[in-house]
Amino acid sequence: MNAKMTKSCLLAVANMFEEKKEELSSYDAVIGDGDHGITMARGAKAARIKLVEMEESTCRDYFKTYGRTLVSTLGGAMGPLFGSIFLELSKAVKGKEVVDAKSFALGFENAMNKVMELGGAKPGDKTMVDAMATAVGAMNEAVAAGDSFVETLEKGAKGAKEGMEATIPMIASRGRSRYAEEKAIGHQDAGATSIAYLLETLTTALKEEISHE
Amino acid sequence: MNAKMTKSCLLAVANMFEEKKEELSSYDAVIGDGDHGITMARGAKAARIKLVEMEESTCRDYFKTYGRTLVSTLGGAMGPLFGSIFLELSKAVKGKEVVDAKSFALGFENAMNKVMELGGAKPGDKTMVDAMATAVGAMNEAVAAGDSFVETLEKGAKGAKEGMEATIPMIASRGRSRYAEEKAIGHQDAGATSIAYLLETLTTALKEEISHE
Amino acid sequence: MSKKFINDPELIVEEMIAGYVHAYQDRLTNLEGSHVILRKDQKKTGKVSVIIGNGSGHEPACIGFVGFNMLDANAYGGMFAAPSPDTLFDAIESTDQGAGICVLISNHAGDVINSKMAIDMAEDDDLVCKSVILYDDIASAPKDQPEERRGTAGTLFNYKITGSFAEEGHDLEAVCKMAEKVRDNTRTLTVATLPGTSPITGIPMFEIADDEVEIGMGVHGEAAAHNMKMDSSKAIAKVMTKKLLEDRPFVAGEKVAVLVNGCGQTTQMEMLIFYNDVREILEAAGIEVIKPAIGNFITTQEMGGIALAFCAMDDEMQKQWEKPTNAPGFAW
Amino acid sequence: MSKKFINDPELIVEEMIAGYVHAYQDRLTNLEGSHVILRKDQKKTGKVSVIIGNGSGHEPACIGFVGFNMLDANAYGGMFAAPSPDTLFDAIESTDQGAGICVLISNHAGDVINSKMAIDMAEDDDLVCKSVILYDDIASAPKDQPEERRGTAGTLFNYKITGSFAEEGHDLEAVCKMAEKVRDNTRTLTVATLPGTSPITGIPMFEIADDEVEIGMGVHGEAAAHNMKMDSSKAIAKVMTKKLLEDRPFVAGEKVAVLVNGCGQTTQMEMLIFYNDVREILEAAGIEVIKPAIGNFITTQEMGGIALAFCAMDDEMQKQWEKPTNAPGFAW
Ligand SMILES: Nc1ncnc2c1ncn2[C@@H]1O[C@H](COP(=O)(O)OP(=O)(O)O)[C@@H](O)[C@H]1O
Ligand SMILES: Nc1ncnc2c1ncn2[C@@H]1O[C@H](COP(=O)(O)OP(=O)(O)O)[C@@H](O)[C@H]1O
Ligand SMILES: [Mg+2]
Ligand SMILES: [Mg+2]
Ligand SMILES: [Mg+2]
Ligand SMILES: [Mg+2]
Repeated sequence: MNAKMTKSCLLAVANMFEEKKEELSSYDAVIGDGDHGITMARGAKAARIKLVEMEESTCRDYFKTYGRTLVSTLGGAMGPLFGSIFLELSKAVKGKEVVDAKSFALGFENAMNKVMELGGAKPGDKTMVDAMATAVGAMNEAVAAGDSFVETLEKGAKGAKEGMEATIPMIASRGRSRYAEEKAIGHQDAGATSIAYLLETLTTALKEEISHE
Repeated sequence: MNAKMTKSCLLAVANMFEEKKEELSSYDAVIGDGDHGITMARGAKAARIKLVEMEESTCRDYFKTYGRTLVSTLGGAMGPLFGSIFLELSKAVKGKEVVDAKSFALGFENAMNKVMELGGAKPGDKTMVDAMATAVGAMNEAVAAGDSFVETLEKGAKGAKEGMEATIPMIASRGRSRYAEEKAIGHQDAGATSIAYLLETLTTALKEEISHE
Repeated sequence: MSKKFINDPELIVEEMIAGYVHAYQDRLTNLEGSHVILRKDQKKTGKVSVIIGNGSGHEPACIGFVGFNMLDANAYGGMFAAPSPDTLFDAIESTDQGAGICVLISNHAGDVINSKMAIDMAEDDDLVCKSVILYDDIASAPKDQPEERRGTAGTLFNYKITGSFAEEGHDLEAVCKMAEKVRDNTRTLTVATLPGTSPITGIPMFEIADDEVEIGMGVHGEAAAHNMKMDSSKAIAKVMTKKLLEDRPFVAGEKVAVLVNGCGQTTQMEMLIFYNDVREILEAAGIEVIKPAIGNFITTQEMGGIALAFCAMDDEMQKQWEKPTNAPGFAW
Repeated sequence: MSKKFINDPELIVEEMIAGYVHAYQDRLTNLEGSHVILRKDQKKTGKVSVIIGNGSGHEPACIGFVGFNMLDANAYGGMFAAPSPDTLFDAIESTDQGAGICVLISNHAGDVINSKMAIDMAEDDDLVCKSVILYDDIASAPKDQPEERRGTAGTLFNYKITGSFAEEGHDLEAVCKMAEKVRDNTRTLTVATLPGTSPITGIPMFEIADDEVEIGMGVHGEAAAHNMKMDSSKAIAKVMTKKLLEDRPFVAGEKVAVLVNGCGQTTQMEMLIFYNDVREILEAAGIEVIKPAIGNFITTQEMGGIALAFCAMDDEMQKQWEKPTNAPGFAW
């Protein structure tokens, strides 16, 4: 994935979050405060504007711009947590012309660790970390097996989706939904859903880009 | 109506207002603040307790006790306005052993004037004054025709009912319902209803008392 | 079932006052055996006292307005019912400091009638009383019949300014003149979005369509004569401000204090946005917008809505308006 | 359709702040180009500054707590979202008076994470910062995991006491110690009766049965784990007071200040009745009930309910608690 493709894929991500505004909020409504989709859409809009304004640049700078914009315009927990994903991906592709499976998988794993460090959540706490953990596992396997970037992303997306579904029966230990205790059981975590959609969108957008080459 | 009967009739009035609590409030709800029945019931309860506690006394003192209790425990507009009815009746029977048609009709007319003076309403303003005015007219006619006290009361009650019904199509110019302007049309005035019930109850209670003699 | 934090509906006022007097025991007390909130710092040195009676259910009004630089006493009645003549008499008598008593009366039938009776009683006891009837609500009667207008949230200007002015030691006539001046320069209009619930009946105090607001609502939930569709803060501010400006009228070059009074459940957030819209309109009209009051001061239980009031001030009024007070419902 | 007095949902915070800064221009200002409310009377003479960041939507909290004897600055975020690290950094930098900055953090993931990042930035710029994480809500974690408990209405004790204490000129370490002491002696529990409406989505923030209340509700309408049937004020006061007394525990002979914090639409009338019920229980338990705070201080839009907080105080804390302040949301 070269710089141009990175920018396109990130724009696809931004568009997706703007579209999924209501759906993502609805997951947050039952056990959180119902604003997750709004938050993600607001961040996506700000990032999209920044990306569109940018001169031609590097993969690293595109990721960094998305991440920085989330941190500074979103606030809340999502600003730093979701922002960190893009900032860590940015670090992992420092000095690289293209993003490959290995650097992406590494960046995403670092992102997961950063999110865990900042937010204090671990897998099983019914947060976005659950979807990240299963995605990281799947992508690391794919990299070890020598899969292509697209294949790796695809497996990552599938892994994320499994992690997301695994949050349904959980009681939350982090995030606002933890106060719902038993009431949280049966509901899918909003942040984990966003991770699944992020990887799914990156996959389809990248396939699209490749088909256009 | 001797002193004993006066006390019994006033207790009947108090019981009636305690029973009609919801109904009278409902008339006030549409165009006023919905508390008329509660107010009347609260006053009636306080007056009932005072009456029951009283030593054997005069007609004048029974009326006076009911009136004073309304003024001092009710407050609001109803305390002085409804209280004045009983206070004026009390004045009109000063020094009398029994209440007769003439003194009652005179006391009630004075009461109407007092209510108009204190509250500033005149007939046609969609208030209790409308029911009082038609009752006064009917009772004065009865007295002029030499009717008995029961007959006079009965005609007064009928007159009050007509005055009450006449408030339905009116726009209010006094009381809280005047702010409703056109919206008040079609609704019966709460205070006028209380006047009609007051005279009706006095009539039936007095008939009852007489039949027990 | 109403979800209010109450015990027995018949004991609401009594228990509320018990809590209030305990909470502010450093400055306030309840007159033994009566229904009157009094200041503890009353000087008894020839100061005119300024008092008012009002029905309960509008808290912090008016128990909350008793304090230094504000009222000397509040005679409180039952829920939404003016206090009885006896209670008002107690307030008059207990605050007498030898210089007379200015009785402010918010124009509602019950308040007027009971106050009249109380003042008769007081004069009979050689107490020197003067009453000033307060009216400010432009929705309740045309402008050529001001005495037919009711007293609503704009009376707050009077409690503060007249109260602070009396604190300076002016005589009864001057204090009453000030009250009249404040009244004559004040105009109020109320918009309601949602009804409050009567704590006695447990039911909403009026009905209102989902997409409408009532313009001209009274402080007891009295139905308003006019509805409009719910609109943006700016649009509502425009409609209300126009009506208020035209009524007195308020004109360019004047100094005007704005009151944005929440009726109960309207948030500070909304009041601040609404205030911002109003002051932009006033500034555009060349009016100098001085220190405002923004908050839930005179409420109708948890009614949704805003009472917007303007008071045009000269330097003397502004000085009194801006003075600090320790009245619990208006400390600033 | 939500009936809030707003214009564009995206401009709520901006317009609210414009109104706020205009209304209190005699004492407050907004830091140019940032999202920080500042005092105009800042002394720049070696006073430790005390600041906090918080999401908007809880007004008067926390913009309302900036003032003499209270906070030096409030960094405000979007609706219910903690401010970004940049904003918090601006608040730290702009209030630096050479004696260090005490950053109070109400324990919520967003607040903690963004504050951490801001403090990193500040330290990088050689600003001397110390943070104190505030937690008081006993519903959110067991008592042996206090750092897992969230910061709710009881943090108000900290803003006032630590703010007043810093005003006296103590050093950063002493100020932070005071903040920890207040925190460790504070406990809060919230009961909700009705949801507030999100001004962004226009829909109620949670659901609740007609005859139930939620015990343990969060300040953003986070679902509570336990319901109980709606009951009398006395019965609810009993349940809540018992849980709070047992948690710390608070015992006979201690001096305790009570906070009855309305969540938005609960009336003063109810808060006063509820306060009266609570203080009777405390007095019966041999606790000395000192000056309380009763009002809508930290709200969740127009949510119905009460956050009840206790803070056990020694003489020093009580002295600071009772001092006057001109912070618009807490003047007393
Ligand atoms: N401490 C945390 N660590 C990791 N993820 C978290 C944490 N707190 C919240 N989340 C995630 O954030 C999601 C909610 O995001 P959002 O609604 O945007 O933020 P907020 O909770 O501030 O309203 C949750 O579904 C969860 O996945
Ligand atoms: N100024 C007045 N003069 C005569 N009657 C009045 C006046 N104001 C109100 N009323 C009567 O009082 C009734 C309402 O009584 P109530 O509901 O008990 O008092 P409130 O209006 O104080 O709530 C009205 O229906 C009307 O008949
Ligand atoms: Mg959320
Ligand atoms: Mg009524
Ligand atoms: Mg009434
Ligand atoms: Mg949120």
